[in-house]
Amino acid sequence: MIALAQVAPLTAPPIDYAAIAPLLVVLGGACVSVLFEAFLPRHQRWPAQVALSVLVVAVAGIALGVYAGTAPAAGIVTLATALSVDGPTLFLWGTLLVLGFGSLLLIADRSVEPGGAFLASAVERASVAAAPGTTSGPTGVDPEHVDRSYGAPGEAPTMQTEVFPFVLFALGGMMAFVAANDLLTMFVALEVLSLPLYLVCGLARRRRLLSQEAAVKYFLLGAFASAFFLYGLALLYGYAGSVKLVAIATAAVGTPKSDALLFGGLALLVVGLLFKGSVGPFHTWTPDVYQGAPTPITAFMAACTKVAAFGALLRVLHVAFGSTHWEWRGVMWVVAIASMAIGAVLGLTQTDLKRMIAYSSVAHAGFLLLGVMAITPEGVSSTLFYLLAYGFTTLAVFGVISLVRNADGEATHLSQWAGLAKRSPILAGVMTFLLLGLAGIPLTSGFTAKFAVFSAALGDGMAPLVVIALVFSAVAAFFYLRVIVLMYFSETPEDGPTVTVPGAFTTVAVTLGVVVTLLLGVVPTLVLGWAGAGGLTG
Amino acid sequence: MSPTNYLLLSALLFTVGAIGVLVRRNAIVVFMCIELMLNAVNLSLVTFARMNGQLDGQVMAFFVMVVAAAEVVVGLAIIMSIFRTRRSSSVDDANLLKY
Amino acid sequence: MNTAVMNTAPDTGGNVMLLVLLLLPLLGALLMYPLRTNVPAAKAVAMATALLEFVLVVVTWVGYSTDAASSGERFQYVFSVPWIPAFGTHLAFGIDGIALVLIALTAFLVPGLMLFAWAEKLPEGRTASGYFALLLATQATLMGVFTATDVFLFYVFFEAMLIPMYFLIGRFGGPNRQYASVKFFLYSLLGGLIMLASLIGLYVTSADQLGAGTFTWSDLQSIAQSTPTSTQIWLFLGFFVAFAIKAPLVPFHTWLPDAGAEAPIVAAVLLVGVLDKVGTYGFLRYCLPLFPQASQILAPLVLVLAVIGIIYGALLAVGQKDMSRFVAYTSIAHFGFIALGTFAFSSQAFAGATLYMVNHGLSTGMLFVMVGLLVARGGSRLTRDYGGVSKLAPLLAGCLLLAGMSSLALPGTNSFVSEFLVLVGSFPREPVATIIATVGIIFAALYILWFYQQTMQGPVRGNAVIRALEAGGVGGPGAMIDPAVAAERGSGFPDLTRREIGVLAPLIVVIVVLGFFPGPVLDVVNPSVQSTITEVGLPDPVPAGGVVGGVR
Amino acid sequence: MTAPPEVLPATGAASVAWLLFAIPAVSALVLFLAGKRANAWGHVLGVGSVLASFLLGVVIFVQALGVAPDQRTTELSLYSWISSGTLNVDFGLRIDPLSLTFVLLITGVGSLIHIYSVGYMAPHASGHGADADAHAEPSSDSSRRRFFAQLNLFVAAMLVLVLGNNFVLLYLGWEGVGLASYLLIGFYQDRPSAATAAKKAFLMNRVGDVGLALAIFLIWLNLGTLQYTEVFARIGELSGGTILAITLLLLLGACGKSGQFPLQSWLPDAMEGPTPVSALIHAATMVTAGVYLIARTNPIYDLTPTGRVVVALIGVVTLLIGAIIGCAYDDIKKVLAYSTVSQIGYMILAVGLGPAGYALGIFHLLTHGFFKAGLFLGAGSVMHAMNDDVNMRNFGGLGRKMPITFVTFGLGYLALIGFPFLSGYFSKDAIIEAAFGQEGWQGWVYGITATLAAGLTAFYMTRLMIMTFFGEERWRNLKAPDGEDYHPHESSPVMTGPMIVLAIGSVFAGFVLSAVGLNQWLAPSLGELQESPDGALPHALVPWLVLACSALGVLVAYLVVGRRPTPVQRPEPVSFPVQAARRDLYANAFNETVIERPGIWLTRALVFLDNRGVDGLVNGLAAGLGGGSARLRRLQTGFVRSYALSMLGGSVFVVAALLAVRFA
Repeated sequence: MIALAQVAPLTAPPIDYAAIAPLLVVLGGACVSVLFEAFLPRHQRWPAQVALSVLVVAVAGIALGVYAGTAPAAGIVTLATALSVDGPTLFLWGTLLVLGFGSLLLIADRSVEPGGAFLASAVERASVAAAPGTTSGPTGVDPEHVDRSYGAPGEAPTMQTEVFPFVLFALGGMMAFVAANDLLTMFVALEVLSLPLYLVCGLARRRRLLSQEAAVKYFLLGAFASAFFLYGLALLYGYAGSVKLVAIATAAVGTPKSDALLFGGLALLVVGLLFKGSVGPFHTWTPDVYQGAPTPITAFMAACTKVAAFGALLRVLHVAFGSTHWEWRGVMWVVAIASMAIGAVLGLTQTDLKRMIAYSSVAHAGFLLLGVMAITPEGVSSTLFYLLAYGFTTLAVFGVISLVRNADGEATHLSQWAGLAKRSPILAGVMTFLLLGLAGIPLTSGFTAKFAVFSAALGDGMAPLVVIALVFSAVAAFFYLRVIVLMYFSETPEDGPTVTVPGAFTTVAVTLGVVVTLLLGVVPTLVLGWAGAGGLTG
Repeated sequence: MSPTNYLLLSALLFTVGAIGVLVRRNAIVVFMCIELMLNAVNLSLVTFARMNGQLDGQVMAFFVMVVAAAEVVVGLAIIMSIFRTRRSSSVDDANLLKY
Repeated sequence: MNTAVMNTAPDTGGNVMLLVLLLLPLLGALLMYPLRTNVPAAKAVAMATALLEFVLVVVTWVGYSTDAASSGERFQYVFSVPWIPAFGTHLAFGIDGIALVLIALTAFLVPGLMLFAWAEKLPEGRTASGYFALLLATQATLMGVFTATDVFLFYVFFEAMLIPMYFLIGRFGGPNRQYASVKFFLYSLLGGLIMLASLIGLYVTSADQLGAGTFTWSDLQSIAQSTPTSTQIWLFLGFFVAFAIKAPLVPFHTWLPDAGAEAPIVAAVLLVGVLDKVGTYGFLRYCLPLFPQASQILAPLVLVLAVIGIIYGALLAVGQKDMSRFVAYTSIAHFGFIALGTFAFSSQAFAGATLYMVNHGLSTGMLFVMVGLLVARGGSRLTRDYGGVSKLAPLLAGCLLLAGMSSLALPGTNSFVSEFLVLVGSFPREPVATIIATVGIIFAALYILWFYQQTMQGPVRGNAVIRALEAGGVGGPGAMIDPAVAAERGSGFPDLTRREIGVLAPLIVVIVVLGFFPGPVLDVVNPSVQSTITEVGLPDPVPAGGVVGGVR
Repeated sequence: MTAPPEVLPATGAASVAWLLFAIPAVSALVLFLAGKRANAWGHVLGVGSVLASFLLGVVIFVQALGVAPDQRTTELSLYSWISSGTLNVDFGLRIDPLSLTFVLLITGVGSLIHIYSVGYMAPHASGHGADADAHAEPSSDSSRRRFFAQLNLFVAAMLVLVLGNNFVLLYLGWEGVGLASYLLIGFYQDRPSAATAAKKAFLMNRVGDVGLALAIFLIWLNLGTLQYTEVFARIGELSGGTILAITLLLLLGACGKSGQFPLQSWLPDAMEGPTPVSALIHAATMVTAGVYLIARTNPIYDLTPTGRVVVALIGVVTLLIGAIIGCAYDDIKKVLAYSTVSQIGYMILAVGLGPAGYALGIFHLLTHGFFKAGLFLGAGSVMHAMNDDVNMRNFGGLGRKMPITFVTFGLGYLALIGFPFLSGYFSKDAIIEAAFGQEGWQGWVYGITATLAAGLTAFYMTRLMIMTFFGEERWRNLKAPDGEDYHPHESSPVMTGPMIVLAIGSVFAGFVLSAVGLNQWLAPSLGELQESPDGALPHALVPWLVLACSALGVLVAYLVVGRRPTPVQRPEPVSFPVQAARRDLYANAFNETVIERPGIWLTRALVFLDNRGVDGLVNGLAAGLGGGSARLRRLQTGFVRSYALSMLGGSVFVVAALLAVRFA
């Protein structure tokens, strides 16, 4: 690239637009939706934004499908080798788009929470929220929010529509993140995906303080982590003289430079990524943010952020550090075990459902690492599959959680779920199925995914780690079981929460999650095929 | 003067920033410490560019500045909002979410 | 002989009978949902399903050719289609004699259990339709687990089995049901997950040896002999833990008394009578043929556990205060016998162990039912709340005695044949273990007779009985009850009703008939046992009429 | 021993020999299932079935007499019972002189006792209850039906035991009679003592069964077959050690079933059962199964002198124990029970003598079957008259009240103590002769003990006679246990009839059987009876010695009991020997302290271990995880800076570790 830069400094690098079309569509759509925010009258924004974002995701999906049909199996590198559009990238893009679509539906739903889960403006409720004792308690519901009619002018201001451009930008960032072929692109993408997320975390209509606190924590820690990432980038640049993953890989094989730079850089880089993937011990933000953020956003983060983070981690470790994996694998073992242990053990005693799922996601991050660590085609494909499966299940779980409400919003405390099966057998059944999926019981996607990942790990000589992982998944099963016990075997409390009849959007999203969880458990062949379609190219 | 010293300096600055994040309570200051870490990285990027005899590192530094600027915008917005609701910018006051 | 070659199923389907056997109960279970409000209809449908299933199993039995089996055809009714090519798994079903008798046992028990549960008083807020749906679902998973010839598929059912049983215990069980159900689920799940590790290991090994990884039982069996022993041992241990927990062997047994005691009687029968057999069945079908060397090396370990279980379970049974726990502990002793037979590597012991699985299902099933009948009358599970029942309900007492005699393997009952085969077959290879086990039959007599004396013999006594009688307006504390008088005054402690007799009669008939004519079952089992012997690669210790040891 | 005769397929009547046990079995089944409907005719069916199989037995017997001795051993294979791999157990019968002899004994005596029971178990017979049922559940028709069902079951099982042509079938009958005996001992279900006695009997039998089972395993392991013919044909191939082991294990089985030392203590307790049961099962037939077992497996015992010595010693010890304890009891049935123990001791001693004794053992078994059954029925008749009281101290002078019982009982008594030319005289003396016939110390030990026991027998039986039938009528001024007055009276003909028949048997059986040559008849099964040489003592002397000994016993009894009035209260305290005898020579005390109590403690300990230890470990693990989790989650303080710290810590670790891995 250096050479190229010197020879023809003025020729723009060739761009394979077909390949990066999905990315462009999403980012472009994000800009358009910003313009909507700016110029549309309020009462039109909500329908317009929803329509736009759905359209954008759909179009991106179509573009992806069209390209995937004709894509070279080996994958290509385009945009001056900044992006690598190969099998895994396409798969991850697809995953992100579908999961993003689901999340958008949850976000867009205004029937569950009158007027939607997002507040007109952070300022508006400040006084209310600041009143003592209202921190986690009810923050006043204005009468005008009670009526559920769509798009009525009187109601328009109550729905905050700037969440849509944010989500679209984040989505675009994620897509760029998993495709990034050099560390700089990756860093920029990282910020592009993170910054909007920081913001949307703080937009909850209910429990303002929790929401804002989540935003602040996420932001500070996120920035902290990206600083590490960046320093790692710098060190690697110093080591390899380039931030291209391939260049690093080649440099790692033969360079006089001290390996201190290489491994120091790797370590810091990985830390940044592990943070995003909420891998213990870099998970500390996860429970708080998951609990504080508006549930649809939590769903979006839990599903998509994990996909993005592990997609990038996969690329970095396999493309840039595949040759040196004997040096770093030991450390990653420790990290994986730590993550599984933290997630499984701490999850046992959680009393808030969202926090519990957060810890479950920490444990799952540990399982995912097994696949990432396996420097084999199976390692890649199994990780990809796992991400897809986990994403859908967890998305649906949060969708269900958002339906169980009482006077002051969602009833996420475990005790409030007691005897739910009696009042809403369907919902309890769905939740049970999803939890069993998270626990990895056969005939759910969770099992297929675990199986794929663990067999990849075992195939790459990590048998002990697999056994440990299985033991921890048994431990983790306990807290999923706790919820089931509560829903089915316990008696209902008097002032139990009510189960809201979900609107079309939420219904679709949850159904999507459940169906995929089931299908991937029973007939995963097709998806497994996609996941194994092509290797990573740098 | 050998560029290695710049590297050491940047490492030092990075550490200072990290420590600052840990010890300071005011959200703004904490955030500034993070900025300090980013700029420490910039320093080392430039130094490496020098050592490798390339421009890439310096280009990257610009990238980083832009990103940092964006981060400032977002960050300040968030901190402002929480300051408004709580009338306090101490990060330790925001600990409703725990355990 | 290489069974793999001749048995690897065609990937083009095949005989759908087993598929029907698997899906029919599932369908019935699903039908319960629309019928959840109309309980009588739900019961009727469930019963019809169970009976139809039984008929189909009978048809299957009739169609099963022992000649083909003895001529080396490992599985019959073979059905196989690729499932997840990426993992080399198939939806592969097939039965040998061992599986056949076990699915027959399942299909035989379920209708009777439904009849038992027909008028059962359920916890408030629970509907019988849900109850029967779970029963059918359990039956379906059991059918699957016994007929699967793909190890992955087997594992899937092995885990799926837990869920309906978990709900049966948790929703319809006794006061302590939550603890029991969760303990049962987690314990089994842990075992299952450890087995999963071995499963994956098996897959990787097969990939190394066959090029492409597979889960087809026959293929895995064909490479068993060539798998390095060290690998075999690790894989074996994984499977072993799962099966030892499921069986259960001491010291992995503590979940069983809780589950068995808290579960509703029908669930307890299915749990102890059939579901636990998956463990011993797993030893016989998976551990031995797939890891022959490892099995032989680690046999001593299992035998020690087995023998301990025989004595330990028996002594603990004597020490129990709760009738259901008592039955559970007797089962632990019996599982010791089965494990002993399974790891004694002789055709008699194998056949005995297999037969033992069936017979234990029958006799323990009947014991549990009897306990259920007592509890239904007295409302208490404690042994000391009953006494002298034989004066009030002689029929009930008689049936209990018969169940007990079958449980202590009295000659003339079904269990004797299996216990005799196990012991006589184990003696040549494992004399010491066999001698201890044989001493165990004294303890068996001890706990059964102790239990019978406590509850049935002596003067009418026990809080539960007295309470029931006073409720029925007869007698007072310790009153001598004249059965005739009690009857005409409408005793609160009635003898067996017609429905209950209907539940017990088939069991009794089978128990006695199998005691004198075990031939039909043995004929079905023997060929498959022979193949297992071949797969393990050990010759029978005692050749026909041949003088083996102690020759002058 | 002579070469075993070749085995022919059963023909003629023998080809339906399976009916012998099928008939009573079916009858039992009917009685069990028919329920109350059968109350009216249940006992008729019960008696009829046994009679039927007795007649069939006679027919087969006659048919067997018709053919040459070496043609009399026939087999009848019904179907393959248990078959797996190389093991194949037929449900096959062996009809030979030995089994036929037993068939006749079982069905013959069985029929008599069935008939007797019709009267004995009759509901509300003669004013007050016919038996203990009186103050338990009223002796109802259904209880009598139950009784006959169980009695038929016993007969069927016993016939299977003696007819089976292989060890497994023997085992089937072996435990089958065990079950029947369990049911019948515990027949009076609401008597806790009965239930306990039944349980004790079954358990001690099981101990013996373990021996039998292990013997079977050993035989199969070494010979690969379990059929008598094949086993006996090839037993010679085995090493002495193996054979000895087999014989000792078989002996253990015999001891359990026949109440021999050290497993004798269940038999006296078994008297809790109705008296007919004691007569049939615990005197005439079942308890002699041990003798049958040893006689049946004589080809094995022939090969091991050591094994035979053990057998003989067991016999000797037991017959002495039985005789001694018999002297101390006041319970009429217990005395008879211990007398049974001691008499079976004689039989075991006999079969322990090998070829010189097998036939004698069977001989004594038959005569004993007659007179002991007769004695028990007599005792039952007495109890029947005395409100089911068994304490002889409350009796006295009953001879005048119930002449028939007195006479029949008396004849049985004379037969038992070996009064010249009554049946006991022939059979017992023969055994003692053979015992003295052994060379060396054996001859002396066996002979002298046997003679001594004969004297003791005379003593305790005379004591029994005197206390029951002679002397003052102590019952006149006493109340029965059930608080009523005693009204001694003769029993009904249906009861006295069988007693008379048995009395006749006890008088003539010995003479007849020896005259017609039982030994030759049994030869095909037991080999020719070898006339024992004049070992320790010349045969001429033995009868006189025994006679003198018995006479002495009678005399002493007369002096001790007859001459002075019997105190109604049992004299206490008494000298140590009497005390010991009253306490069964401390056998039960031994069992209790050495087996029962430790067992209970062990059980309790194990239950504790299982709940606290094994299960505690599981729950503890769970609790530990939960507790750890509860503590660890406190680390999630909610302070963003502590989060940052943990992140920094993690990063430092990763960096350090990576560098360490690389550079260390």
